[in-house]
Amino acid sequence: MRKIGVFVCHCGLNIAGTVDVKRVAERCAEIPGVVHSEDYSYMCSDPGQNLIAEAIEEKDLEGIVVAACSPTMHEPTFRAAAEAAGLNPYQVQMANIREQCSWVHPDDEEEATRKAEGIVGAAVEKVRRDEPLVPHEIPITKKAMVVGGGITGMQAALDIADAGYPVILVEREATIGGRMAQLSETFPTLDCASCILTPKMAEVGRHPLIELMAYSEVEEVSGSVGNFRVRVRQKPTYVDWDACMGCMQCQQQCPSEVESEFERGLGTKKAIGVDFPQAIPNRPKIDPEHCAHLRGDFCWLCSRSCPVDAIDYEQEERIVEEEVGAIVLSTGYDMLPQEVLGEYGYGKYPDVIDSMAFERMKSSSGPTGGEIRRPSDGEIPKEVVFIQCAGSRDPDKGQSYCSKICCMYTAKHATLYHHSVPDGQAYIFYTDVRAGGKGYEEFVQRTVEEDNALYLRGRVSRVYPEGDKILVKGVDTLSDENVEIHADLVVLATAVTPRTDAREMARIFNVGTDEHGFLNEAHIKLRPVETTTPGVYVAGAVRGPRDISDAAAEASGAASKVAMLLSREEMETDPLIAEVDEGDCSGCLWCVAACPFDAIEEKYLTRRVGDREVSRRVVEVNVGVCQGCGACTVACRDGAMNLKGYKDEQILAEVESICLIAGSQQ
Amino acid sequence: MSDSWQPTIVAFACQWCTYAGADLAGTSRIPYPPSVRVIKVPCSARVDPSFVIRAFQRGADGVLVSGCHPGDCHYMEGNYLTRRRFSLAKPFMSYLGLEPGRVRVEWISAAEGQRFAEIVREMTGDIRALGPNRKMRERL
Amino acid sequence: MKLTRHGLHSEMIEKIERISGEEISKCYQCGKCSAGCPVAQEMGTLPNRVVRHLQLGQDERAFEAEAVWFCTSCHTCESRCPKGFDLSRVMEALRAVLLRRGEAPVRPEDLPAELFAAAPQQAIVSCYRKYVS
Amino acid sequence: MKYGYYPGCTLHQQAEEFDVTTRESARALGIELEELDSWQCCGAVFPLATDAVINLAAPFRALAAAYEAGVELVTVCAGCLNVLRRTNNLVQNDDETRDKLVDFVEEDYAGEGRVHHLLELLRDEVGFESVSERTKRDLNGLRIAPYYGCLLLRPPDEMEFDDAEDPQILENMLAGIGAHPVSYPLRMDCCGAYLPIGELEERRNRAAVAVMRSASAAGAEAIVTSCPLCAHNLEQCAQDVPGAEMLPVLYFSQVLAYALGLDADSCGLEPDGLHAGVCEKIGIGEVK
Repeated sequence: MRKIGVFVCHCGLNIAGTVDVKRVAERCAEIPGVVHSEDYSYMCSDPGQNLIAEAIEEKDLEGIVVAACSPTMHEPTFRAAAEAAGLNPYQVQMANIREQCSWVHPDDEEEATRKAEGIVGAAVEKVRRDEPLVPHEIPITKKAMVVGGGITGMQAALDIADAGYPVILVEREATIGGRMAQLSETFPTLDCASCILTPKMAEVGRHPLIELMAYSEVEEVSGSVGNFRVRVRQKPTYVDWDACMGCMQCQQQCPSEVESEFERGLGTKKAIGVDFPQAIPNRPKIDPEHCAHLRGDFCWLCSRSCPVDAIDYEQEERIVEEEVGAIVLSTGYDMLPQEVLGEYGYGKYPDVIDSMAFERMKSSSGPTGGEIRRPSDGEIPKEVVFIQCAGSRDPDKGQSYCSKICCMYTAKHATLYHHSVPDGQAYIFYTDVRAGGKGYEEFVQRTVEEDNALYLRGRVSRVYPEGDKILVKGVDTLSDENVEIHADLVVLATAVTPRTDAREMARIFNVGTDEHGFLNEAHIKLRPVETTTPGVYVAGAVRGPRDISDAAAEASGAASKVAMLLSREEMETDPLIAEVDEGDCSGCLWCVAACPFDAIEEKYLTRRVGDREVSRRVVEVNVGVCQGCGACTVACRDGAMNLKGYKDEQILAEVESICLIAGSQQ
Repeated sequence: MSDSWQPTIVAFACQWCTYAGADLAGTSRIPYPPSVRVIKVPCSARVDPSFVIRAFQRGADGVLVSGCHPGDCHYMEGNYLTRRRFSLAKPFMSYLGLEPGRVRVEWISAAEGQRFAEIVREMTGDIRALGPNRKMRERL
Repeated sequence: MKLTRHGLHSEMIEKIERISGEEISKCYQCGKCSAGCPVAQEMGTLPNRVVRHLQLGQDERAFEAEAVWFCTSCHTCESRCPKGFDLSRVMEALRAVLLRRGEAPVRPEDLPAELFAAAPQQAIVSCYRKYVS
Repeated sequence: MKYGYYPGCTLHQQAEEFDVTTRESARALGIELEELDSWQCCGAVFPLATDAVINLAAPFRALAAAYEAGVELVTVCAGCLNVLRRTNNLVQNDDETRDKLVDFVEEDYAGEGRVHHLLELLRDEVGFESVSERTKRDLNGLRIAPYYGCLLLRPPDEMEFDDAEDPQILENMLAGIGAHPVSYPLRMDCCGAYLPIGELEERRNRAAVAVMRSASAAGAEAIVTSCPLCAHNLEQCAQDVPGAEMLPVLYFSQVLAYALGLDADSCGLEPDGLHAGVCEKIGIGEVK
């Protein structure tokens, strides 16, 4: 029988004020196998820890119980003390007689003491069955993958690469840059977005440690922290990018002009080419839906115009497998289709546009060359109405949350409008102005005081054309007046939404989402860029609406987590994970179905019986992936699966001990 | 049965939510009857219904199985497994003759110290009314 | 205006919530109801302000509002409300309480007979329902 | 297919032409409408107070009777449709209210039945193309402003009649019978409902006047509606408010029945009176 030591803490009067700690220590000494039992005023203090260390060394203890506070408080302390004294740290159990005993039964010393005896007794039975455990060491692939090449992904990739680790940056579109590439100026400084973005894009493009996989999407991920295997699908661009020089002759020659999603419907693009001139990689792709050749027409204009013969109408998609140690997800956001708010007539009335269209209009490389003009007739609008919360804070038809960035970008739009059209008037319908950020409130104040925007506290109920104007019917709840404005242009501050395929991505990377589809972090406050899947990190608007500053900060946060992980040669994993006894396993795979982490895989054992090879199916636990929840252990019909530290026999021994002691106390 | 009789309730508590909730009841000094003995498990999905039966065999008067709220599981979907397992196991136990009030499956978050205390209070009251468990009890 | 916790959660406010089936606190006063109300110009007190009175426990101010009787139950407010708050039901609850107290602004029997002669039956029944039931 | 027809009070009294043209249109399109036995008034407004269960008894009774007779209900009055459909939803979804109604009316009914508007049958069962093929007269592109008002459309999640912010059902029907539907912004706005019946005369008609002006400004020659109350208010407002543009107001079924071949008189069209302009445009009497 293993030699067990019991150490009962007084915690000053926190425990000893209610529980008769001496009696608990005495009773425990009577339990078979307990060779040492004592009490002390503060076990967690240095003298207390020394008592434990001395007892371990003197009496060759093979397991100890510290009856004190909650394990969340001092389990690491006592494990470390035990380890220093030569005992395996996993042969330490805490008996929680403070939070779950003395503090909740202050008025009944007898009952509290009985309960404490029961709690300590159960811990003795558990620790008696604890095996010495050693954390697993697994090697790490010193390479990261960043998924999503907007400002967040670029920042993360650059930070990781600057730390000295190779990065693969996967981008769904043909160019990196993301949403920020669509923006005109940025709040609160009115920096031109391109001016701060394009140098970063170029830096990503030429960084020796960043491998850019544009026009690619992740299909499947397997493996675990330190060693992920990722299947990436490279979509056909119909252009040999290695041969292409980026001269864009093809784009000039292409006869097919189609509406550009990048320009938010305000401009057109060619069926071959780049979305915007500063694209990285600066390589064109063919849009097969609109390419005359690929639709079967007689057209070779791009191919003929190409000086290096890079057009390849036959190109097919390629699947590439990559191995990486860590993954950052930074796939950003989508915008609420404004058609859901039928009362605003978006999509029906050309002069009702959304905020991203306004950005494009104001962008000097945009469809109007930076001038604000009505889409219907190209006139310069003199009365512009901005409607905030268009689908935000609207659980009925839009999103229940505040989209966070609209207050600021609307103030920016009004300011930019005033700079462009000094004799024009901007009206802003708002619900609450949320300008919590460095320099943000001051920016809003300037929009009002210097740029003459009129803020109207209320919402708009309906928008419809009247003559060549758009009648906006709103309210100003501060004056209790209904408001009608005959506007030239209406701009809807569109709600930020998760990517439409965010849930599918969450499934691929095995991370959770909130009720909207934004990816969940491991802890919203204290582990904001980690996820519940070790080695997978999140940053930026993939977590929820945020502005560029927040996104960049999170990108650097995620990058530093990745660098921390990759800086180690090997990593330790928690040994409290599932373990299978292959001899007992019948290969039914029920555990595989129960595992939330796909940590169990089937495998075949072969052996020779006479001159035949007999093969038998069993399962194997992937130690890097298993999180130790124990669902498989319950599912196992053969009793072949066990969770280390929480084995069936340990939990049953606790149950029996509790019942036995309670029975003897009746 | 006198009011002074203290039933024995074995509580299986997941370490992320309910165990932390029970700790919170302690740090908030919310008193509840000393009837309950908590066994920490990583996840409520670690609780084999056979553990519950063993508890009754050894003389427990009630069993509480508790984890995170559905949707909040640290292991993504462990508590859904618990919910499924016990939606089958509970009728089975009452088929065996155990009164339904003796087995409860509850979702208690790390923030719900008050709720943990209330559930223990409720269960203790209910079980006092039922009296000691005599079904399946082995005299050791 | 003096505010107290008793005033904010008075029995009358609870009663209005009960009859309407709507939680007054659900409204965050964006004003979209008032912006789109087809009879807002007649109302004196804008619909969102009626709800605000109730949120402040000032039920008498809500009862006094002409808006209560001008509301046509057209549901434009509810169909566009970001919270799906059914203001028509709150107005109906206010009318119900007033009628049950015997405080109708109009007695249908006092209306000129020629009005009824010309009006469709649907309007006559609606009118009785609004001012009597 | 046979349907239980629920005309409602107004169609039996004030709006006879609505009733006649509804029946004739249905007949011409092969929809069999059989008037429900001993129906009562639906109560005209759906009760919004949660404790006003008694006001649900009449519509509940009509719904239960139709279900027992094995027919689905058809109505054209927007008020009746609103009350019947919402009562049916409530009976389906609110067990407590249903139990009270079952006890009170002594009919066992749980919302199994359905309530249709004739226009929905034309759209979903007959098809507007098929309606178009059966027209016998041309409306000569008469510019008609379809007026929806409130009761057909709202609350949208309960009525599920059409897109509440951009309905098309009347437009499509009108286009199908050779009229020219005119788009105007106030086609879903409230006409003022029963406000005009109350006091405060000087303020009471403004909602209806706004609708009338909106339709008129869009170049309409007539308004069609499916609600007798809307029709009354729109007609009345022009008389009461000096300077308001007056357009003739018709029920949708009047123009439909006329296009399907019913004579002008039976359709309630008055070539010498209110509808002179309309009749002139569509050329009363000619059948193709």
